[in-house]
Amino acid sequence: MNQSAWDLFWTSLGPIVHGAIAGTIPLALASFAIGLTLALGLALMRLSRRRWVSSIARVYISIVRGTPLLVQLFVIFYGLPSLGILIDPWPSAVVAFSLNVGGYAAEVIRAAILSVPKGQWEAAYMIGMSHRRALTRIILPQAARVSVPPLSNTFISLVKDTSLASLILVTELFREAQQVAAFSQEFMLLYLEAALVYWVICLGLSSVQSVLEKRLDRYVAH
Amino acid sequence: MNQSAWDLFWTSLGPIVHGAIAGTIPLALASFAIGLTLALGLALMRLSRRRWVSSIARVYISIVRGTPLLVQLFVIFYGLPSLGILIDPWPSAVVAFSLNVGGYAAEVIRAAILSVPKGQWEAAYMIGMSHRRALTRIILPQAARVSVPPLSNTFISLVKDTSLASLILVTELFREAQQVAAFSQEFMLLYLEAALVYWVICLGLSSVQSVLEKRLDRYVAH
Amino acid sequence: MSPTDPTDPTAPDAAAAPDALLRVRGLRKSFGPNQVLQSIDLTVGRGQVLALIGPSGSGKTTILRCLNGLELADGGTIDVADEVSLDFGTPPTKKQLAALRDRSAMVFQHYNLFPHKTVLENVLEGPLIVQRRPKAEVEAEALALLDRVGLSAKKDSYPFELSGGQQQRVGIVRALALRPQLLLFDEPTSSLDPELVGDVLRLIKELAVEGWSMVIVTHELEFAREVATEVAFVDGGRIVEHGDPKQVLHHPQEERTRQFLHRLLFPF
Amino acid sequence: MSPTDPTDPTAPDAAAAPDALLRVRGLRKSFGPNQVLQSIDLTVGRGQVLALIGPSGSGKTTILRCLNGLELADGGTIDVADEVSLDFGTPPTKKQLAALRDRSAMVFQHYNLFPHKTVLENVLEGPLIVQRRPKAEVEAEALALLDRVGLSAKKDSYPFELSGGQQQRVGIVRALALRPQLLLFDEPTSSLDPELVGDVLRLIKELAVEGWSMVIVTHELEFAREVATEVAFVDGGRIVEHGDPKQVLHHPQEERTRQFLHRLLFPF
Amino acid sequence: SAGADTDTDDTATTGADTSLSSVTDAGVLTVGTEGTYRPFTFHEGGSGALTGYDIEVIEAVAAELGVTAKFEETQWDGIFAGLEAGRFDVIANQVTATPERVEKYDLSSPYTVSTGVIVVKSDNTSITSFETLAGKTTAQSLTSNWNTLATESGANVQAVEGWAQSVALVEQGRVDATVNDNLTFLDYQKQTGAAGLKIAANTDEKSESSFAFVKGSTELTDAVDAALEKLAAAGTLTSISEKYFGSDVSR
Ligand SMILES: Nc1ncnc2c1ncn2[C@@H]1O[C@H](COP(=O)(O)OP(=O)(O)OP(=O)(O)O)[C@@H](O)[C@H]1O
Ligand SMILES: Nc1ncnc2c1ncn2[C@@H]1O[C@H](COP(=O)(O)OP(=O)(O)OP(=O)(O)O)[C@@H](O)[C@H]1O
Ligand SMILES: [Mg+2]
Ligand SMILES: [Mg+2]
Repeated sequence: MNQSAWDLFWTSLGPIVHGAIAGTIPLALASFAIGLTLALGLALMRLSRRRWVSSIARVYISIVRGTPLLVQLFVIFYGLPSLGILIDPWPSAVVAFSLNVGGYAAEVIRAAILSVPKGQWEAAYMIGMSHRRALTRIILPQAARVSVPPLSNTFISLVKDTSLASLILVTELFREAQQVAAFSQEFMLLYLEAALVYWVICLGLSSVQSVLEKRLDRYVAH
Repeated sequence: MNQSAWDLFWTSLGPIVHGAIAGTIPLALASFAIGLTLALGLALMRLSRRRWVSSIARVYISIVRGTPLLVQLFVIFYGLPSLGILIDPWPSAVVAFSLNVGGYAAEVIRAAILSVPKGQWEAAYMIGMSHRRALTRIILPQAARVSVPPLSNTFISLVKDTSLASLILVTELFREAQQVAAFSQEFMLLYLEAALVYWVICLGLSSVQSVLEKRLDRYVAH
Repeated sequence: MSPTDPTDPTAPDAAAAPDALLRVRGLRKSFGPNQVLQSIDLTVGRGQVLALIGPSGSGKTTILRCLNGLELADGGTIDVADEVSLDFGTPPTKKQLAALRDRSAMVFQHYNLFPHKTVLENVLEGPLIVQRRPKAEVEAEALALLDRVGLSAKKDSYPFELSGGQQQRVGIVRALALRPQLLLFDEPTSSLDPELVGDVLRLIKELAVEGWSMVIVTHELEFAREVATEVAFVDGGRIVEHGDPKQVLHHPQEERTRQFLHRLLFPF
Repeated sequence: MSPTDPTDPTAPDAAAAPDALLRVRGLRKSFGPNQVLQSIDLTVGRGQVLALIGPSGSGKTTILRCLNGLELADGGTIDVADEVSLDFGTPPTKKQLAALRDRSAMVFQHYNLFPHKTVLENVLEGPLIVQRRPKAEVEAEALALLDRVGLSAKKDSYPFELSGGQQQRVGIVRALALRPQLLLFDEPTSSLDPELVGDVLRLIKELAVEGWSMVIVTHELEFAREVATEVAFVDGGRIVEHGDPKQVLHHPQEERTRQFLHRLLFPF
Repeated sequence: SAGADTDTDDTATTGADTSLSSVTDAGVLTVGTEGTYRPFTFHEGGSGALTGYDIEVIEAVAAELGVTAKFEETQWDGIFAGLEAGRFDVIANQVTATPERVEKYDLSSPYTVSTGVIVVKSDNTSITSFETLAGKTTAQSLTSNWNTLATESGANVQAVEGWAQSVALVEQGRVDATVNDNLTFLDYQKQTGAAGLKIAANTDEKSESSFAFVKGSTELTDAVDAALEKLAAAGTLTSISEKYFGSDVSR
């Protein structure tokens, strides 16, 4: 890399990292938190014995997973105003990503709940617990451990997907890189730089994942 | 929807479906097939007792998963020529998507292999099998069953990701929709239409998945 | 005089009925087309121990699960003391099922301890969280029970740190801490290493001697003979034969009982 | 005269050595810091049946796994007939391990049948695919063996369609079809429902009577006494005591053996 | 950036300029274009043949050079990277000259000259000139120098993917305005009526678009310039322009 490329690299690192800290990361965190809550609800709906309840959840999940996130963003930001619903860029992005994460994470959580042995439900009922209490005190804590790896995959995907938020006027990591690229015409360099920052974020996430797994593993044989 | 929107919908369905059949689907299929082979190799490397072998695979997987696919495509198509490697659009796309799928599917396959009970390896060794033969005849067929759901998720993601191929001159479903949108200025309608076609493809995939699961389930209690 | 007639006063165990703790009549249960319990009648008096024996798939576990309200019977009645009286002819309410569950506590074949809770937390979960009894009282009681089964030193261990025998003893303590009127054991030792079986059987025997009322599904014939006050042989979803342990085990009246016992006693 | 001295001519089983099928001397194995096998000596003559008994974690399974080459011992020797002679002082080659594995076949506690293959395919996998023997011959043999254990009707079933006892019989047939010189059984009945134990024990007994050489890890003391030609009590990675089954089981010399047997025979 | 100081060797080891000969030898001029930027480069009817003002002009230029034009369609993100990677010989996509581009590429003489316009909602009275853009919000795609112009006027610029999104944002009242080529707006107006939108102001200076080549393609650039001059003289550019815009925007 020559001098001017290095200079560009260093001068653009500021805006890109700023985009990560002010855009990508808070967007991903907020959407993940909300999406996870939604996913839990959807997972429970999917597990419901009432057919129509589980069908609603299934159709929702199918649509979310079967259509491009780009379109989901567009519908919420550009499409809803025609129904009189006008949401600002940031809330739009959070809504869209949360709805999306909800669809993906629902299946993960559902599988995790199903992976807890039936005997755990029975023991919980046996000591007199209601369904809801058995779920929250006995089943979900155990499902949590199982779902950490797939959920952190979902989160890593989300981090990268947030780059689409630039389409609806949210400035984040990738948009900053694109802006510098459009100005300097150095697309390859800037994209690689953006990728590097994404990678660093993901490496950070992976170590959070390990810590979490270890914490949740404390009650499991090794 | 008014009449002209309907007309646009119907006239654009042809090109969009054509883009799916000539672009999206073959691209996804080819990349998935090659990526799966790569993933198997990577998964085995990850499971190797030799540290450096498993480290190489781990770093590869981390990079592939930690950086945006867009950048990966960009590097292969626009970056490699500066090293004297000039690959045509279609092969470039297949290479990029395969490398990407390889990284994602490797972890799925690795987890599936680890999920086969240790006793299966022992029984295979006991009857005199080599490691390789035990793997191919005993372990992988069982791992296959476990990995169908997560792999079909990978495939569904891939189908939607192929829309990025238009960046490197490959015409597919989404590109066709964008062309019509650019002409008609009706981007919302066209994007929804593209989403619909993606959804139909994904529904098709889901039913292939069920069939596959049922086939592989024939030797498992229900 | 079919045994499915719950009102038949000459039914074999009718004599025990008046002061019975548990009375089951005509209990039926199907899973889809598979009628697992044909018609089960049984009675357990206060302080008595009923041992259920029988081949695999005969319905023993299903009986216990119905008694504990884990499974909803399709028909028949269950009465516990004079407090709970359920007729499954009409589906019982949640409250009724909860009342039934309250009266009994179950010890599972695979222990089913909560792996994310310590031994003490496993024991406290029921009395403290569900029954909302005072913490100090409940904790003292739990510690005393753990001490009694020799596990007070393990109170802060997680289940995976215990041997199978220790886990099952915690399972029993968890059941006792619920202060049930009736203890249900489903093959409590059949997942245990043979040398660890003794610890658990000895504990159950002590409980029997202390006067706990119990229903025990077991394949330990020696144990049943010595500890049970009554043995019932279950086959094909019916109680084929029941009575005094020595009588049933040594001089079975029914051919099926005889065959089963023979298979168990002289396996080769 | 420590039992760890493999060259000691007065070692208890030295007499059996000359025409022995299997001779193990000073076998050691550690997992990390945990020395699981201290020094194992044992000998099995042709047509003889050695029963290994001992508490959980004493190393019984590890012994079998070393004999079958599933686990690499850290030291000691294993000789099978006059064909295979391994000294683990230096790590054996893959070929040597394969030769060792060829001489014996193992029956697992949890059957470990291949769930994606039918019963017949499970049996054929070894002789046909690995040993590459002629298909017609091998298939006829496999069918005959399945017939013998009463499972020829199940040849096209998948393992999940069989009861535990049936699965274990297939496991035994799979081992036999390998034409081993030595059969290794690791608690072959301890995962089985009690009524199904008999079928498997009877089959093993028949094989013993036919003159198969075997090592059986078991907790079925009755069975060991009747079928074994020798019983060895394993504890803490050593063979604490061994000899004639009646001698060891009824008049154990060592305190540890006595305690163990007492726990098993009088559990409560 | 201290570590990079050693890497200051001269990389200008460009050999002979083969830019023209390689095109004429192959008989093909490979053109990179978006294909989704109406009316400059787009597909007839949405899915028909590639067409548009830029397309027809470069085709005419190619014909002048005695070669055929072959089009490679990509997105703006990839278009300069593709040029640099040798994927195409020229970009025909309304490339406006910015100082960075002039430095990095060889640019032909301009073939489009147009003014920029501020497009606002019809009821907007607060924006009447580029001066009044200060502090207002505009939607711009990153691809053009309209972005720069809006920024320089003091507008708070929101980056979007293209004209359609810009217009949608203005129509929905999410931004105050968008600055773009008057040609783009006129085409949009012709097509959709652009009800509810109006032009608030025009730029004083003109904006010029050129074809872009990799640096060092002097011969090819000169040949294209010569061809453009010829086409202009022959009235070809004018007639292409008339076809798309009803007026001559080629000069
Ligand atoms: N939840 C269920 N759904 C369907 N069938 C069931 C269910 N639970 C039990 N069964 C069936 O009911 C029958 C009786 O089962 P149960 O577990 O009561 O037998 P058991 O006497 O306890 O046998 P074991 O000695 O093997 O524990 C079996 O055929 C079993 O397959
Ligand atoms: N792969 C392994 N890695 C680490 N430790 C092991 C491994 N296999 C066995 N061990 C340990 O070796 C010891 C002996 O185990 P082994 O399975 O041989 O005992 P066992 O006599 O067969 O017991 P059981 O009657 O419970 O089957 C145990 O402490 C066990 O934890
Ligand atoms: Mg049972
Ligand atoms: Mg063992």
